[in-house]
Amino acid sequence: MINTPTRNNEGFLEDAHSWTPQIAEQIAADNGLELSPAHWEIVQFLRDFYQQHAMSPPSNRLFVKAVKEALGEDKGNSIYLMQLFSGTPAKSACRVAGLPRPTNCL
Amino acid sequence: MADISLQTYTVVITGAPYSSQAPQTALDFARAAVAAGHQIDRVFLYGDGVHIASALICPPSDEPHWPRLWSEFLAEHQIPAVACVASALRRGLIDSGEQQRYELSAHNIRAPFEIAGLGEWVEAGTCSKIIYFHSGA
Amino acid sequence: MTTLIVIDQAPYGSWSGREGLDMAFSLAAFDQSCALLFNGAGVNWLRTGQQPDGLGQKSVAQNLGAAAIFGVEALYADAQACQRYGLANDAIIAGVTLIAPDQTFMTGFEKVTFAG
Amino acid sequence: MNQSVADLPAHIHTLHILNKTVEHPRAAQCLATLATADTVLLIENAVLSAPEVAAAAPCPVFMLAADARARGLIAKSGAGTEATGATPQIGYEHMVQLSALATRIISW
Repeated sequence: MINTPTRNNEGFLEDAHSWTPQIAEQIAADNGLELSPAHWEIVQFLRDFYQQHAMSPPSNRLFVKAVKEALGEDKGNSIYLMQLFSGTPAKSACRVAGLPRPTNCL
Repeated sequence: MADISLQTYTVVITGAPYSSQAPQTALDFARAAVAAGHQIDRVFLYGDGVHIASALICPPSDEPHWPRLWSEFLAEHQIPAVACVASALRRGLIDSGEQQRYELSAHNIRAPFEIAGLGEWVEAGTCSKIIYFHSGA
Repeated sequence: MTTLIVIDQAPYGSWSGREGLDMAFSLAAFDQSCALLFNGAGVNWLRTGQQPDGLGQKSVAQNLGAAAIFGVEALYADAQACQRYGLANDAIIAGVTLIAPDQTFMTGFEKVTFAG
Repeated sequence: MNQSVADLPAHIHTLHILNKTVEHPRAAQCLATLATADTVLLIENAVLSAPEVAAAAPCPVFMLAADARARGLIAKSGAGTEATGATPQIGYEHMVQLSALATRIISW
């Protein structure tokens, strides 16, 4: 059992910089998710996106668009992403990737 | 004589009450539009304009109460009004849903205003004529 | 039906440009055609080498880098304003088209909008 | 003193709603984009710049009477003053008409 850094009431890390792969696994486990290579590909994509653009994709639609742009149409579609990250994929995936909650202003 | 067809407007206000004239100009425009038979399908508050939806604004009693005047106008004509959630949260304008989500001590949105996303603005752009009222500063 | 969102405020000192960028992202999210124009002091959004961490703010240039990914169709900048603010071509982030924001340019857009 | 509908343009390509004086950078941006088929409506602080805007604009210019009156630009008799120039003063009902006539509205 590792000590996870502070998370808010929706399970998002308070500080994106405190993220590690181990913490990702624990956040995923808390949400009943076991991370496969397919999950990790999306998580790594989000980490890179955050590194480059200093934000989470602001909405689910834009998350899907960004994945499509980076990994192609097979993965950049909402069905594929919903299979990996249930509920609202942008929210669930950002949570595991240690990114801020998407502003979801859409 | 110019031929004027009936319009559907969305009024977007980005200027705050008591720091810009935008809420007053917008309300006078909206009243005149309704009086002329045009329709206002919604009012969208963005940026500093979200302060119009605050239930906690208390101007001196001899000054116009813009949030109340707007509320009364909206209720009278049953016009939906939305404050952008991203603008609202950053400026401390909160409804009960966001109060719960962020575990805050209170909410302060004035009826009939609601909090929603920019999707409302995007949709407005596809089905009505948008007119913006900005701060003059 | 392209919407032109105009950013004419310099970054960091005020927020209205960021709110303009949010508007562009929202249009893109719903597959509505949109472009951004950086006008006046707004061209300072486009300077390379911004390091705003000391201000507790995020780099607007980094944020702006997501525009193309999300489907914002073009980034335009007022060439004269770039000159006024010492923005030579090699000091401007990639993907920006320099134009004169005159009547001819503006007529090409069905909607022209400021965030505030 | 208010204009009747007959005095409004029959067609407007872009209605430019300007609420800032000419010293504001955005007023200059506005002036740079005006075309003959456009109309300018000066509201709020922009009424203070009526003569300058009217001189520079290649198209009709109107000003909101309430804003001009508030700022002391209209004599008690209702006549325009030196500060308003010949710019016609209109009411909010005419602002609505202008916006209805316009294909596109830009608020500066």
